[in-house]
Amino acid sequence: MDAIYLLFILMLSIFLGFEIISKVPATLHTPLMSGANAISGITLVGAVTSAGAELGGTATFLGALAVIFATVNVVGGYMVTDRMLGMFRKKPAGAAK
Amino acid sequence: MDAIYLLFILMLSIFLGFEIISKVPATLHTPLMSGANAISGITLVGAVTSAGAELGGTATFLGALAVIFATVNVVGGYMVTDRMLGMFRKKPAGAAK
Amino acid sequence: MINVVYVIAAALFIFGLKMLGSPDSAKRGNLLSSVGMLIAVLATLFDQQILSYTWIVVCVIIGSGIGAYAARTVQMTGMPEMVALFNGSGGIASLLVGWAALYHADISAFVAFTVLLSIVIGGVTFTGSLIAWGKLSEKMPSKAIVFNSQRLVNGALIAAILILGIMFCNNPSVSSPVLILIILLSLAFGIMAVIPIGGADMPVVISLLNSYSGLAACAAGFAIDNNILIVAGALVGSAGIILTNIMCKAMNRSLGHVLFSGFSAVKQSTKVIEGEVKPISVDDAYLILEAAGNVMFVPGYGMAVAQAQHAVRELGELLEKNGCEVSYAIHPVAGRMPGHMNVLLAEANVSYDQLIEMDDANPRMDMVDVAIVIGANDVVNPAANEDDTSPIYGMPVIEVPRARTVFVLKRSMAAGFSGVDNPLFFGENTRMIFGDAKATITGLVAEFKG
Amino acid sequence: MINVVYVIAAALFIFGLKMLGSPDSAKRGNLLSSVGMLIAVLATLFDQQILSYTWIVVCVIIGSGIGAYAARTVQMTGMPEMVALFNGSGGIASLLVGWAALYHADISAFVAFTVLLSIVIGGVTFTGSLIAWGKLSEKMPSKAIVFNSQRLVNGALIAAILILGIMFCNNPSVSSPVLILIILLSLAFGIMAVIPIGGADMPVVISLLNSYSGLAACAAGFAIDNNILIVAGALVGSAGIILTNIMCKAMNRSLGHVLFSGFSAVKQSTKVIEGEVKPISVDDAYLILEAAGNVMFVPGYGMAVAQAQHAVRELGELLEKNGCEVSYAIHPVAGRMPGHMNVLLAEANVSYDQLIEMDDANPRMDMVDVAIVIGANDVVNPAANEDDTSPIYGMPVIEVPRARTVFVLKRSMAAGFSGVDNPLFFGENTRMIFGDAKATITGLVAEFKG
Amino acid sequence: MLIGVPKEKYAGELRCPLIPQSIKRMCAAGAKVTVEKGLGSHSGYADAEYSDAGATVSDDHDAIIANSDMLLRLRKPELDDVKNFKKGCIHVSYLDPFNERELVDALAKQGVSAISMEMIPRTTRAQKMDALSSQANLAGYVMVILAAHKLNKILPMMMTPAGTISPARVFVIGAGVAGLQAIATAKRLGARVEAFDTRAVVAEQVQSLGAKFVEIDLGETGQTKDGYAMALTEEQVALQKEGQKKVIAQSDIVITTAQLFGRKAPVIVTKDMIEAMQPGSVVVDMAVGSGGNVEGSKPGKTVKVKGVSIIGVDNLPAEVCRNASEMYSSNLFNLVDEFWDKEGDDGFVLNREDDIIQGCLITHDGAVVNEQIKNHYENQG
Amino acid sequence: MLIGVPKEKYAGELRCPLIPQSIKRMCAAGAKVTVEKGLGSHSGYADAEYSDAGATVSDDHDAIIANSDMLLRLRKPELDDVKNFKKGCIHVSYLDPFNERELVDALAKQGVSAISMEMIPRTTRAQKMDALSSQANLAGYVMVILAAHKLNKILPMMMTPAGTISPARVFVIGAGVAGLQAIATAKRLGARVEAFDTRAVVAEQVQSLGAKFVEIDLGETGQTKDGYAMALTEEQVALQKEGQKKVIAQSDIVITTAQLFGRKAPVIVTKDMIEAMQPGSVVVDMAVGSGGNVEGSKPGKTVKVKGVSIIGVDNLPAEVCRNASEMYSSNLFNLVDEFWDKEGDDGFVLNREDDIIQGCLITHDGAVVNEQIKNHYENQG
Ligand SMILES: NC(=O)c1ccc[n+]([C@@H]2O[C@H](COP(=O)([O-])OP(=O)(O)OC[C@H]3O[C@@H](n4cnc5c(N)ncnc54)[C@H](OP(=O)(O)O)[C@@H]3O)[C@@H](O)[C@H]2O)c1
Ligand SMILES: NC(=O)c1ccc[n+]([C@@H]2O[C@H](COP(=O)([O-])OP(=O)(O)OC[C@H]3O[C@@H](n4cnc5c(N)ncnc54)[C@H](OP(=O)(O)O)[C@@H]3O)[C@@H](O)[C@H]2O)c1
Ligand SMILES: NC(=O)c1ccc[n+]([C@@H]2O[C@H](COP(=O)([O-])OP(=O)(O)OC[C@H]3O[C@@H](n4cnc5c(N)ncnc54)[C@H](O)[C@@H]3O)[C@@H](O)[C@H]2O)c1
Ligand SMILES: NC(=O)c1ccc[n+]([C@@H]2O[C@H](COP(=O)([O-])OP(=O)(O)OC[C@H]3O[C@@H](n4cnc5c(N)ncnc54)[C@H](O)[C@@H]3O)[C@@H](O)[C@H]2O)c1
Repeated sequence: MDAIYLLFILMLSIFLGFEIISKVPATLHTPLMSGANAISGITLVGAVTSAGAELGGTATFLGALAVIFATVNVVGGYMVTDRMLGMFRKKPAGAAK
Repeated sequence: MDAIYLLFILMLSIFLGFEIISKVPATLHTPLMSGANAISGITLVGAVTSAGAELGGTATFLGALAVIFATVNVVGGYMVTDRMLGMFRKKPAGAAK
Repeated sequence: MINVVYVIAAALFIFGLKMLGSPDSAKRGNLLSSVGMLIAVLATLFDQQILSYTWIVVCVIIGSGIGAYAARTVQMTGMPEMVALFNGSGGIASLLVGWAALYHADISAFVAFTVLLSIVIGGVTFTGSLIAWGKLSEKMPSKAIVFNSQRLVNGALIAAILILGIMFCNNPSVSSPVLILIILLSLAFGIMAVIPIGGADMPVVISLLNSYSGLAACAAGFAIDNNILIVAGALVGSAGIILTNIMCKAMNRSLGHVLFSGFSAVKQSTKVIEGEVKPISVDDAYLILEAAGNVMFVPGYGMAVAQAQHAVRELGELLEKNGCEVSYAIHPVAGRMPGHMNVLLAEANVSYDQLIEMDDANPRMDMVDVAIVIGANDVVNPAANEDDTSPIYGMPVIEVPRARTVFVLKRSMAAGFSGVDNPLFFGENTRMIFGDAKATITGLVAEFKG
Repeated sequence: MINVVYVIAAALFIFGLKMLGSPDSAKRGNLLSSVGMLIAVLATLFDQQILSYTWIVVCVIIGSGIGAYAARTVQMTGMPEMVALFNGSGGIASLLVGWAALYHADISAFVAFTVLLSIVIGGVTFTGSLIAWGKLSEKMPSKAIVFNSQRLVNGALIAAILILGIMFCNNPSVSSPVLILIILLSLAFGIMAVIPIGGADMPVVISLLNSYSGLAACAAGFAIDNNILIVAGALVGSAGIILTNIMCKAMNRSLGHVLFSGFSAVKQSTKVIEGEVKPISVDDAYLILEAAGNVMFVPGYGMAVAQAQHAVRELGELLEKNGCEVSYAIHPVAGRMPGHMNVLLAEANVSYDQLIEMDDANPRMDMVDVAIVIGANDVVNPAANEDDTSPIYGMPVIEVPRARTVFVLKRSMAAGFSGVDNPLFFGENTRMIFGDAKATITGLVAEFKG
Repeated sequence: MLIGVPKEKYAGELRCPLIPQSIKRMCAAGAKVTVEKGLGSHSGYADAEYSDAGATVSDDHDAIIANSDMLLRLRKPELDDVKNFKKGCIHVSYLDPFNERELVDALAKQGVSAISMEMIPRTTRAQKMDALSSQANLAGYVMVILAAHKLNKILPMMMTPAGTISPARVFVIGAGVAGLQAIATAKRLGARVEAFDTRAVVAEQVQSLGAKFVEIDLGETGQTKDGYAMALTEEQVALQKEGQKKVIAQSDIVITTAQLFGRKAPVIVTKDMIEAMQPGSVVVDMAVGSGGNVEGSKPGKTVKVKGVSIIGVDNLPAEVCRNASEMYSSNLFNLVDEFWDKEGDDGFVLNREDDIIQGCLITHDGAVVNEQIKNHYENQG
Repeated sequence: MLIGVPKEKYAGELRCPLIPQSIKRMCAAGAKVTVEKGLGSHSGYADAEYSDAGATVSDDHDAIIANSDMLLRLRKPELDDVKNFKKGCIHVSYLDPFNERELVDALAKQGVSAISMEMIPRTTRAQKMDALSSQANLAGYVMVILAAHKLNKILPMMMTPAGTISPARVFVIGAGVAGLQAIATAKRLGARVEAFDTRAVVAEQVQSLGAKFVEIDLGETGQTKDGYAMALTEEQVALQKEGQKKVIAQSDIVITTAQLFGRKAPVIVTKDMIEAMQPGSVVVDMAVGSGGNVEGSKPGKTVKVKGVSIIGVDNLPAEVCRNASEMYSSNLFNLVDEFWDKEGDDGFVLNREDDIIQGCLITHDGAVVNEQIKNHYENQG
């Protein structure tokens, strides 16, 4: 039964994903990509769970590794995106002249 | 736990609902409305379940009634929409001149 | 298994709705969603532990019969009220489903709550739709029915429903009279909510109720935890709201006003005081133009200043493509030199045949849906006819106020060349679109193309 | 409780992504989604039955440290490769999570399957991203690395992964060597998939891998059934695909080509045969123009026939607003009478300063990103320079082929006045936009405004 | 009410005050109209058309002016006709009252109610009777055509196989009604147009026609309530000359429309400026009639200075007499119609309260009644 | 190589064959250029400019024609100059070879290689030397200006306080280079423009300028490979007349540009059509030089028929001599430059293979070499 709910959620999320990204100005391609990438770092949550749930050495170790990588992705991703957008801020002013 | 899944589903569906309807030409307002209305006839499924699941006279009776009304909504809704769109078919040709 | 079918059905509904939104895919969209419905229902019939088919089959047949007959026989003009009826039956259905759900063995407070939701919303939708139908089909006076204690009554109704609702949730039971009371109250509320709305607004109301019935279905879904009901219901619910909003704008009313008309109606009916400026956004203006069948441009000096002539011509062409009649009414003194408008419009390739002189324009005015005043002021100033103290009194002007809607494109409330204030800006059917005329028109063009 | 937080987080992600799509809301969007992430993580930390914090905290700190440092220090030019790296770490994380999930007590075939998915996709993403990073940062030759047996190897890899996968699902166990094998193979495949793609395409590849990593997370979500992972993963996955598609078009490459470059690369590298006409849709053309910094219009008789001058001027203005440099190159014999183009462009109010003669246009050509040939033919016919048998040989022409991309707007492949065929239409960097020039331009204008 | 329309005697006046269409409408309103033979011949209106329209065509000039209760015409009456006017008759025409004191006094003496078309106030309401505007407008168009015809270049830009012809430069000084129309016409022909006017408000109007307004800071300048320009101070004139010299030097066509109603037109383009222009260039002086904006311009002549032609046509609207007559005619008709007694049959009623009449009525009951004019005469002493 | 440029003697010819800029470029290419005194005076080019450009200015006409290896000029040489030409010299100018047999024979006899500018082929490549086009183009513009100047109406539409002036109607017959430019110019001025041409292909070109093409079905009509029109059959001419009569009657301006290269121009607008027009209307006949498209048109004159003016200026480009000279000059330069020996210093090389030379070279080595012309003469017998 759970699987079904998950399926529903999956289906709806995919549709949403398609719907929300429509026309994106070229200047935003990279930031958007990296922003999305940061979100995909959500595995962090999974990692934390596995790392936390004492399943014996290896598992915990794997989880711990996962946590590191995931965090890099999340933190790095958001910060880099922010920087990009920050510098992009000024540009339109220049562009619009 | 179920409730949570349902909540997710609800949230996503609402978002989707908002996303998919954007700009609609005036000529389509009524058809779209009635098309959506037909979909809302989905209660039919619910009605069938209640009517089917022998919960004793009243319940079944209520269910049965529900089935009738819901079917009216569904069948009528879809057919009327189709008719509207049918006649609308020609119009643009005329309009476009 | 069945749930997989539901997932598919849901997907079909989503596609269906999306396609319904654009002319060339609409028909297919409707088909698609109907297929979704079909498989969903069939799956339910076969899979669920249905014990007695007989009833269901009979009911389905009856229902289909009625629905089909109604859909067939209604003539085009009657469609909207027909939709209202269908919508109503949807609402009552949800109400009944919710009610029936109570007969299940165990009822948590949560379930009870959702049941109540489906009952209340369903009930409101039902009676509301009936009234709407009545008004549209002139079975009852289509004008807004208003009485003073209205807001009181409505307030009371809501309060009562809330209190009873809480009571019920605390000890939910099928037999409790509270339930019956709630049902009756919601039905009553449905009536009260719609009667104060004028027939003109009915389409909006129906669309809104339609969105309600979606929510009702959604609530019912929670009650009998059935996810297809939730998905489909929620979809219709939210999509309905958006659609309602769009429709409101196309008829330029505010959604809020329609939503709470029941309460504000009395106030509203007297709200139309002279001297109130009504600005409007480009998007909203688009929705009105999109629905217009006859548009008259009235250019003035402002069009020249904004150098908007090219954009104007383009908007004109788009309107014509949209099946709308377009003309340009030129006032002899528009601009700052004789023939000022001619120079500009000729440069923009507006064909001479579309230009009409003031004397021909005024008689046509009553057929005009939207008169777009582009940076003109003195030449459309009603004071010239009405107020004999005005320095321009006696100058014939283009009588735009007689058009159904008037858009005035200018940057501020400033006066024109002659420095005379212009009552037109405060007119009942006048909408101001502030900002540079070219920017505004280009915006509208974009809306039409995008 | 925690799940409610997840719901909220999901909502935040959705808003975040949507806002990231438009310049003025992007920064807030990014913030929003980061907040979503934060609360999601915190909730997990506190709510889940976490037994040992120590590790986690340490790891989080390390990770944040690295991430923050990298993000800070990288200079603007290095951003894309940095994103590639982050993306890679995301991928490997999913792989590990999936792997770890196997240590749970019971593993159904379904779970095993989802675990595999997360491992394979995660692995591919990881190595793929590394290669991409290598190519972008010139740590390795950025040109496409191609060898003949490539398609074979790739085929083999996929087959192997499939077979092993099935084997594993039948009796899933942490210890089985099959697992290790699969992991290695996926990593290998990641490499194979990316090396044959040239550095120019890397941004697209990264965006694609990014969408993969989303799917990996989604799969992992199924593995440890955690719905926030599923929602977020699926969102990123689908959004990523769309974005990739958009980017492809902006660089006018086909997504299919990038997706399967691994297989078709060899063929592709020799595919650039002369004599192939490449039509392109208006939407795609828009994406290219939108990214262009210097556009040159080359009008001809066709613009006159289509009466497209007004639309052209408007497109020009929009491009300039978009921060792009716009010029109009006028060939002396363009049109059917001397000064034909001048008459039209003057009428459309194109300022004289933007008009440049052929002799000034040609030297600039190398700086031009897109040359838009509007219904011109003879005057841009390279044959006039190259082929001395051509009747127009010796006539100086506007050398559009030297622009980065050339759009040719005409209705057919028909020849121009002089009846000479035009090799330009088959040029490597030429894209034909068939149809009436006015319609096409108006379409582009719409894209820019809508 | 008897309306008489004598033929214009003035040499080279091709316009006619009334065209058949207007006469038809007047007759419909109940007027009896007599027109002099050959009234519209120059503008292509045959006597037959007039009689068809309901007018009596007579060749007896004296009878017409002697018997009519109202005389409608274009140019000012001949002085020796005045004594034959019927006492108390209403006479509508250009009068140039500021400079024609003798004539005005005669009219007053004769007890004629003389309305001067120049004096119609420049209010929005009165525009339909404003002959100055309607004629100035046509003059604006004509000036450009004359210049284009005279110039040994073409106006538009052309990129041709035989090289590129750059657009001609046109500089319009004074952007009133005529100036604006000149700008518009030159723009239409594809010239690069620049313009200048002492009234800063006009800058926007110039740009609204797609032309460039030459910014010359003259400090404080003003305009009268009727939109007329005020005279400039010494140093302002100097400043303006300085600022314009450069522009004029590089212009192929210079058009001046700077008039100061009732007063002598200011000299704006001086000899040295003209000599700085390319040989073959053209200057058109609209104000040539009232003294001229251009040094050395001669009414009715085209003089050449160092290869530059200075066109001084003093009756520009007559160049397009057909339309000019139409315009003036409907100005007249609108005036008559505005004050025509619609109910009763008193015909044209001189409503002394009305601000239009107050503005344009010069003499009445044997006296000069117009304030402006009276002051002007008194100042002359 | 010695290039000589004698002054144009023809009365009323204001254009000059070469302007200083072109001469400068020729000299740069290594040519020695001698120009006759006062060459460009009419178009505003002083002798000084020529000498600055590198030319020797001489007032000895005979010396120039006697010594130059190449003579560049506008109009055909005077017959009695020919005998003084240096043997084997190259002479470039208009020649009108179809009608100037005597002159051509003389040139041949003298052993001159005569190039006729009219005979430059109408190929895309040759357009930069195509003087017919470059001059016809200007003529098209001039015709409209002349007409607008003559007309007693304005061209554009104007909705004014004094009523609406409807746009003038312009009908252009013959939409070649000149016709199209005329259409464009009239459109610019805001007129309602209609056009007709026997070559159906032109319809699209007319519409491409926003004008209306009058459909008259003449059945089969053709055009030569160079884009010239073929002569019409009797009944075709009749059909056309019929079809045009209506349009002409309601037009304010009629412009005819129908020439048939080398042959007498067809009479298209007949007396009866003109009489059907409104008095005051204007007809411009571009073909007046080669017989005239309009019945009763006279070269260099403006005749009035029933109030309709028929303008017959036979040298239209000269009206804008400045630009006309520029255009013709660069046509000449492009011709010379195309065949100039860039490597060695043989100067202008007569490449008999080249299709352009083949088209425009009339006489060479003492004989008439041009096929078309030869055939023409033989047919004359
Ligand atoms: N036709 C003639 O020969 C002539 C000659 C002289 C005077 N006049 C007088 O001029 C007047 C003509 O009437 P009209 O209605 O054409 O002009 P108007 O009464 O002067 O009104 C023009 C309006 O355009 C608006 N505007 C200016 N720039 C704009 C821009 N960029 N975008 C949008 N709106 C803009 C202004 O309002 P905002 O400032 O709020 O934007 C102004 O209220 C009459 O009074 C007439 O008597 C006519
Ligand atoms: N300038 C002059 O004085 C003059 C005079 C006479 C001849 N010519 C000759 O004309 C030629 C001018 O060259 P050009 O490049 O300007 O024109 P061109 O070579 O004739 O090419 C025009 C092109 O425009 C396309 N077209 C036509 N209508 C269109 C529409 N509605 N929308 C989009 N495309 C359309 C046509 O292709 P499709 O049919 O496929 O759409 C055609 O290939 C030269 O050969 C020149 O020698 C010039
Ligand atoms: N209210 C109305 O409806 C109405 C009607 C007609 C005219 N007007 C306005 O009246 C104004 C004057 O009209 P007009 O054309 O009869 O004016 P005008 O003929 O008296 O003068 C022509 C122009 O020359 C300018 N000028 C004067 N001295 C100058 C100098 N030294 N240098 C440069 N320019 C100089 C004036 O400012 C004016 O713009 C116009 O702006 C017109 O818009 C208003
Ligand atoms: N290939 C090139 O680059 C090039 C260069 C110059 C001109 N051309 C073409 O050559 C063609 C002729 O040019 P032109 O202006 O020298 O032609 P032209 O001067 O010989 O004739 C002018 C026009 O009159 C038309 N005409 C002839 N008899 C007519 C009649 N009885 N009724 C109505 N119209 C009649 C002709 O069709 C032609 O269009 C043009 O179409 C032009 O486009 C081509």
